[in-house]
Amino acid sequence: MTAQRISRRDFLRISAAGAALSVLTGCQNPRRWVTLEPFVSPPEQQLAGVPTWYASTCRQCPAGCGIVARIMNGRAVKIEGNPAHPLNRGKLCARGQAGLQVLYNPDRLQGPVRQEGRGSRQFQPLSWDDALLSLVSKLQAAGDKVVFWLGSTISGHLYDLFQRFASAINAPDPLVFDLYTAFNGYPTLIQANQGQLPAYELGQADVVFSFGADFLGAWLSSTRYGIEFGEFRNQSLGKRGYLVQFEPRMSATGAKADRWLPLRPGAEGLVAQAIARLIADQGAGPTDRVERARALAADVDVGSIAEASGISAEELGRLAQIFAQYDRPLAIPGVPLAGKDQAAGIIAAVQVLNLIAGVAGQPGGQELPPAAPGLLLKRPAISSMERVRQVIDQMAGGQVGALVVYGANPAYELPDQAGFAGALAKVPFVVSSTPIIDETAVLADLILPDRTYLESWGYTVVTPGFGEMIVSSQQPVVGPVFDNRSLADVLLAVSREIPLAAGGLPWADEVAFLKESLGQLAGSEDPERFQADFQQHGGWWQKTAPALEAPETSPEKARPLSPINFLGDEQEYPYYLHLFMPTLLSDGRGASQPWLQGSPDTNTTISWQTWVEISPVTAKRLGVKQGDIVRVTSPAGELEAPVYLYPALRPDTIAIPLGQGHTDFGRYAQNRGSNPIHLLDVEAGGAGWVTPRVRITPTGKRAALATFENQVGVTEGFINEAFPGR
Amino acid sequence: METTHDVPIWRRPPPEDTELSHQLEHERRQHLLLDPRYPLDIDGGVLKPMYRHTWRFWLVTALLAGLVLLFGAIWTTQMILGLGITGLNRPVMWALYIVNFVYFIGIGHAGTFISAALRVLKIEWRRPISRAAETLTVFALIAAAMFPVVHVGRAWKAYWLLPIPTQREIWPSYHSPLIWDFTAIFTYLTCSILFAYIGLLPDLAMARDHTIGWRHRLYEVLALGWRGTEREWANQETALNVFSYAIIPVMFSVHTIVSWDFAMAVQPGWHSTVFGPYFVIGALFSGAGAVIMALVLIRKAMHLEYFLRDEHFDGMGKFLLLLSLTWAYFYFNDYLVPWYGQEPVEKVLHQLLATGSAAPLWFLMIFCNVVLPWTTLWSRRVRTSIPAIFTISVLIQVGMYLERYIIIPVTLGRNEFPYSWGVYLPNWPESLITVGAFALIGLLYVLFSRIFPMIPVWEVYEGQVLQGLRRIGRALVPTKAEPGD
Amino acid sequence: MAEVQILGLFHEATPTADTIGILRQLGVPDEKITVMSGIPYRPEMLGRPRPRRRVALISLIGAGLGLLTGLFLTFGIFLLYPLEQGGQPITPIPPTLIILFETIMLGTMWAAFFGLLGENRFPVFKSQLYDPRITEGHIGVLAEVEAALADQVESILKDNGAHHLRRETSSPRRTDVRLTAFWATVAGAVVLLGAVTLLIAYDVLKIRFPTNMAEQDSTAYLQGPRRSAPAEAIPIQGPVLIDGQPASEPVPASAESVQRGKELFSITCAVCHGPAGDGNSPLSGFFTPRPVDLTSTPIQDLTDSEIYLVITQGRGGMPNMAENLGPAERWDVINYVRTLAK
Amino acid sequence: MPELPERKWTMVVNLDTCTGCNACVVACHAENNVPIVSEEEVVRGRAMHWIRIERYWEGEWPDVKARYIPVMCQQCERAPCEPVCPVYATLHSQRENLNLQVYNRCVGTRYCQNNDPYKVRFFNFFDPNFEGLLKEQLNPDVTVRSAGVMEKCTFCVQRIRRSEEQALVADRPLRDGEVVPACVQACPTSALVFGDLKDPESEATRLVRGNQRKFRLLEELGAEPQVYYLQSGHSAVNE
Repeated sequence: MTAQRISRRDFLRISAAGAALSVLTGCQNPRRWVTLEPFVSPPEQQLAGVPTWYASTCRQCPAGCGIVARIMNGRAVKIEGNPAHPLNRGKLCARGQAGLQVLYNPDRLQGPVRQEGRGSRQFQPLSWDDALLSLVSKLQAAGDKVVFWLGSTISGHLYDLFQRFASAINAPDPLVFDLYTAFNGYPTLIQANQGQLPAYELGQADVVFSFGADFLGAWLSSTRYGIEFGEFRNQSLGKRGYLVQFEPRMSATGAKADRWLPLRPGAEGLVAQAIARLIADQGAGPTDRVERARALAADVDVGSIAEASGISAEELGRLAQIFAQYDRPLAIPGVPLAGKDQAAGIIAAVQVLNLIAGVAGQPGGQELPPAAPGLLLKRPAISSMERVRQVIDQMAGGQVGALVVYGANPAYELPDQAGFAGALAKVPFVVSSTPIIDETAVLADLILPDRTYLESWGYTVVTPGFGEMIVSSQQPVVGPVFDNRSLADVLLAVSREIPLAAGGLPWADEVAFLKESLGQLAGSEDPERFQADFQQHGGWWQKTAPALEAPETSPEKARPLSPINFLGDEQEYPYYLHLFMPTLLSDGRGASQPWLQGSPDTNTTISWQTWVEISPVTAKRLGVKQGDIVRVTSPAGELEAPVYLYPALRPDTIAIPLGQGHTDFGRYAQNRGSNPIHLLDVEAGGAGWVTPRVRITPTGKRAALATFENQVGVTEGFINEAFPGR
Repeated sequence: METTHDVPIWRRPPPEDTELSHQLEHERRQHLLLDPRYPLDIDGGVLKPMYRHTWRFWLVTALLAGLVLLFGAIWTTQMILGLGITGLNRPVMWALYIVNFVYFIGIGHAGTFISAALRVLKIEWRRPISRAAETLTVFALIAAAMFPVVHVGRAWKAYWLLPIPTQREIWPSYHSPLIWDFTAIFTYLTCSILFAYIGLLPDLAMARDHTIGWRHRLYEVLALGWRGTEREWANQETALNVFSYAIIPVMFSVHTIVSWDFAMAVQPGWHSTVFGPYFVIGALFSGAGAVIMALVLIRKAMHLEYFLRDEHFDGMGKFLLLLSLTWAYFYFNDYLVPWYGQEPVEKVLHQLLATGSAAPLWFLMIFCNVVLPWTTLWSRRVRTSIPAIFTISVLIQVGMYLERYIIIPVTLGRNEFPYSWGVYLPNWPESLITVGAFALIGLLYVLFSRIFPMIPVWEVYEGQVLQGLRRIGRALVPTKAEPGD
Repeated sequence: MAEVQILGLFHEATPTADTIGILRQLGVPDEKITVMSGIPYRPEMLGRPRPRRRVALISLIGAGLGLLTGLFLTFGIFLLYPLEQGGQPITPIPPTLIILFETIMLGTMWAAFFGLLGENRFPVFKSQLYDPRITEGHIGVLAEVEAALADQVESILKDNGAHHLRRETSSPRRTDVRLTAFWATVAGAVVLLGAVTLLIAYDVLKIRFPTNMAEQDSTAYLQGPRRSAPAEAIPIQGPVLIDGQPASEPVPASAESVQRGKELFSITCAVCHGPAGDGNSPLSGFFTPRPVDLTSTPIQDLTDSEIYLVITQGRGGMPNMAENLGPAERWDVINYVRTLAK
Repeated sequence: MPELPERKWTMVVNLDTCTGCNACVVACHAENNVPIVSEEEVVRGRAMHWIRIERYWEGEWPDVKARYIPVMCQQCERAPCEPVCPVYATLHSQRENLNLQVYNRCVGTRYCQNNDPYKVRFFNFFDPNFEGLLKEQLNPDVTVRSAGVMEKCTFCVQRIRRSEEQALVADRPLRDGEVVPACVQACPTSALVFGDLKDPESEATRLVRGNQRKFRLLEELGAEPQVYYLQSGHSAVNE
């Protein structure tokens, strides 16, 4: 046998094979592994090397789950939940796991680029030095008229830096707005809960009334709510929680509910008030609850609410009985409420139920997080829609000299009607820091691609922490894939050049700043040691006595809610529009990641597309079939998309998922589906979205729905079945 | 002085009984074996068309060769890009390629059956058609054997199914019906070729004796030095008998095993014990039709009207009718039992065929395979009308092809989980490959017919020597000498 | 004494039979007479003895050979690769029967064919006394007689209606060049086909396709550039060592550590350095230079840190094992290697 | 070398808590290098997901219910897909009681898919396309399957192997819960439980043993699938 050189790869293969063999049999001739391919046993039984794991924090949504990344040969090959992390306890949702495709997205920018002419998509690469020079000069020119538009998934230290920078140059506080938080109603929830996001601890609840909260979908912390739901169903001594879901379209949560009640859109608050009223009137449950109910329930007419909501009065009575009887009931206000024009009132109506039940502010009920530990640790403060309107108005009025966008994509996330694009044209200088060119970056002058979160430093103060104080650590799990600079370093470098800012941001680099910020958590511990442990284990947390302060209750009775205003005339626009955030793509930031694009939506099994959900009853009336392309028109805009017949949807409602319709954002997202956000209207000066009514017009065209489930039996005819799009 | 018995058959005078001469004429017109001619004329009648290369021949050859080349090109593309260029999808992993496989294997059954079974049963009219039938068998089997290779995902690795030593150090698994298939088809194909070749030897000698040039040299080699000695004839007869008796069970086994490819699966609509005989009969049915088509075509193209007469089409027509009846019997068996069982998926399948989207295919199949043969083939006029029998044979091919199509892709589209149902419609690559496979059989047939005698001359001679007319009462009756064995 | 072959052609069977009778009376033995015809006449028709028929017997032998082949293919493979499939027994009988049936039939028929060739001494390429008219329906009688009888035989044939007569003096046997060429061609083709099949089967002739999924994206990086670990980041396993520096916290050589080291050694190191660590492994012949003998004095004289560096960074032909052994595990291995000292 | 004990790896799927969140699906894609197919290919019925959540609608409006059933390879003890493979590409591992798929032996006859009542085998109609940097995410423990090869869920056999080797090195028995396939690892509601049925103390055994809610898919076919499902339970609430 001639001697030959064996490459490292061969070596690893042989040694892996050898290992497997010695484990399996111990008596195979390893010669075959040199000259032969391994055919006799599966290569999956031979492992190449041992992985290194790094703990960090997920940035795919604002929840702040702990992750561990599996690194082999310097490559991140898998993200899993950090088992030690108290928020997600080793679990991780689909979006979190797809973070690898943020890191290894083939469309990532490899360095800073300048765009000649906004919207031209002609990007000229330039050096970091040139880019920073240009940034400094433009920021100096803008003076204090700089607006920082940030996303909610920004690291605490970066938000801190932005805030310091803004205050140093006398610019307004950074704006934190993205669709994920806005659509999920964070501002309203925070407002209704003393400035904190509440945690609904279902894990020990007997009965949960969810008013449209798709907590198993993409609402707040879906991983944690998944864990909670698992506990809710498998409680000790064989107890199994009972879930009632009120929503016009069956979400994943609705599918898991024991009772799914398809009420009319906008009637959630009314139903909550009716239940409170019925507890008071029927005297169901313990006396203290009845007393509280009598004190708090609004004077509403249950009969008319039954009519308005589509839920019969008997049904409401039964529900009131159930809610009042059991030990630990819980009411959760959800997405569709938070965006409505009377969001605060509706959330208060739901909150009344928790007050009646006596679970508000209680562990195992609706819990508020303790205040963030320390002074320097920051959590991005979600801005209200009002603030967004103000900034857009300022931009349109030429009062903004420079706009820095980071972690948000307002050009995609705001309805056309909000006028963001028009206002942006009035801003002399726009910088985006997106790693992949998105809709906002296309309207920017300069793009300084940040490192992705798996290559960067940071921390997150997790709120709500579900009864624990958690600071989750973020560290690079791989070396930077491209020569991209971290935005914090860019900010520090820029501040050194701007006299006003230089004093406020004295740190040499991001890591130094981070260490200083975290230093106060160390307490008596050696700061270096603390820092190492913080990074190694994925953060710092401690069980605290939860904040027991119950939310304020108004002594006087809650006021009856007036009906929701819908945009559009009932005759002209006969259907309610129900937008929802799909579990995978969420607010559209998932669209650049093929794992999220290509995995089927659970209820429709559609991937890669936007679809319009129509009840089969309505479809029959309209004469449309599965796959027919319809035009959905609202007073604010219109879109065309294929129909999916969705049996669990009110006949008077049309449902459309968010997430697609990107004009940019990489090859996987681009020119795919439509963005239904443009059907909405932003209420001038108000708190949120105005929900429109829509009308449906068949276009006569058909499209092939990319369902994973087969569609035989839905379409008819042999050709149709084989080629649903023709 | 020559006695009557000394006169060669081709010079034997008509019976002196003039009153029966019209009867004699009639019988001669009817039966090839009663119509002896001068052997050189017969030899010439077989050999001459082989030289005839009209523009039509070249056109057909070029067209077929073009389609075969297209086959190759598409197959190459498919190997490079992947099977995704076809219309296959997840539940329907087997489709047109396997349909072709089953169909062509089926075609490959009739040749041997006619040749071997009719030989064993001593049915005399088979003599001139056996060669054309055997040839069809061989070429259909070659086309069929190709399809599993075209079908697999990594065709360049198809040799892994062979029991040969490779670097993988692992041999095929005989648990798999596909390996049974491979073994059976290998046996059937090689033995069919050998069977046809043994029967061809005397005719190759005949051709050797009547040709010059390259053909002569070719036949010289292929005839292996055949002189027609007693020993050669005796050994050939034994060998032919061994083959005839052995190849019939092999033939039955081949299509039974092909049916087991399906019946062994848990797929509803496939898991049936009647599939073996049902497939065998279906194979014979489509094969007999294909043989009729081949006979019509070579008769026309090569002017073999002397050899191929009404009696042959009449006989084949009766055979076809019999097979249609049997096929219907088995099909009914295969339909009734699941229908009675009301098993949910089977019910779905029946609904799909009877009233669903596959109904057009199903009713066309029933028409072609049952209604058409039953209403027409009882009539001798239809059976002996060349255009009529040809049309019926073509439609039976359509019907049997549809039957396989329904069994494979249509049935595969339904299973226990409606979530994973699916519908298959052929895409152009596999459709063209299918056309190419038909063209391949055609091309091989055309080329073969120009190189090898398509009529087994020695068998015809033998039949003419052994057959005669005997007067019984007032009629002349064909009789056959049955020398002791 | 030279023999003469005389061939006469007849039109019909009866005169042929008569002639053969006369020849027999003349003293020409049956085996010296050969009858050739375009169709199979029965021996009785021509008054000839029945020829010996052994083809059927040969077929039977073929059937036996087929049975043996079938048994090898089925039970042989089943027992060679006792891999379980679908809960079936390792040697399932019913599928075996199918294969046995086919191989028996295959053997029968192939043997019948080759029996036919052998019994007829086929192929024959040398010139034989023959007349092409035989395939036109004439019957040829070939008599092999001594030269003295030749004329007499010829006249008998003529008198009985033989219309064509040919006469040839038997020549001594010569080697038949064409026959040799034929068999050489056949053998060559078989050998070539077999060789090409085996060359492809053993991947000596590689078909350029993504053949075995061995060269592929998921492991290709093992040859590609090694990406650097993120600076200052700390893995869950604890802080890693900085390249080039000895470890600060070696694992003490406890019995547990040595035991762990032994296991790790057998998984990671023994492939090359041999189970005993003496550099003798089945693979060592593949390497230039051969893997070193870890029990030797020069190796055992190295300091722990030096060995640690070799494991971490590799040296010469040895790749770095940082991907295979964690920091603590390297110390376990070093502790084990120390126990190997002679 | 110590002999490894025989195992009976089992997945228990609690349908009561499966929320259809797709975390398992993406985890599986990441762990096993399962390619994502394009929209056109999805339309043509070639989507590839080793684990899928089948959603069945029940009832008519307004009493509609949706049921989620995660379906992955059921690792049958008498798998119908195995014996039909002519090249031993799919076979049974006696020791682990797994239905193995050896990709580099597969020639792509696709017979196993026909004979698979659960339709959980996926065929590579084209070569998988990991564009640009996406190649870096590939798990080196798992072969990337080329065009023409059948693939399916393996219960993450590479993770089983890794845990076994770790336990072997540490010279201790494998602990319950130490081996977790990627889907089980990810599942937020812990609807998926993985374990060894031969271990009487394992979580899986505890869930399966005597559980009135347990059932297996198409049990009547006799394939003895090794994935147990637990039906939805009922709350003690008076409706």
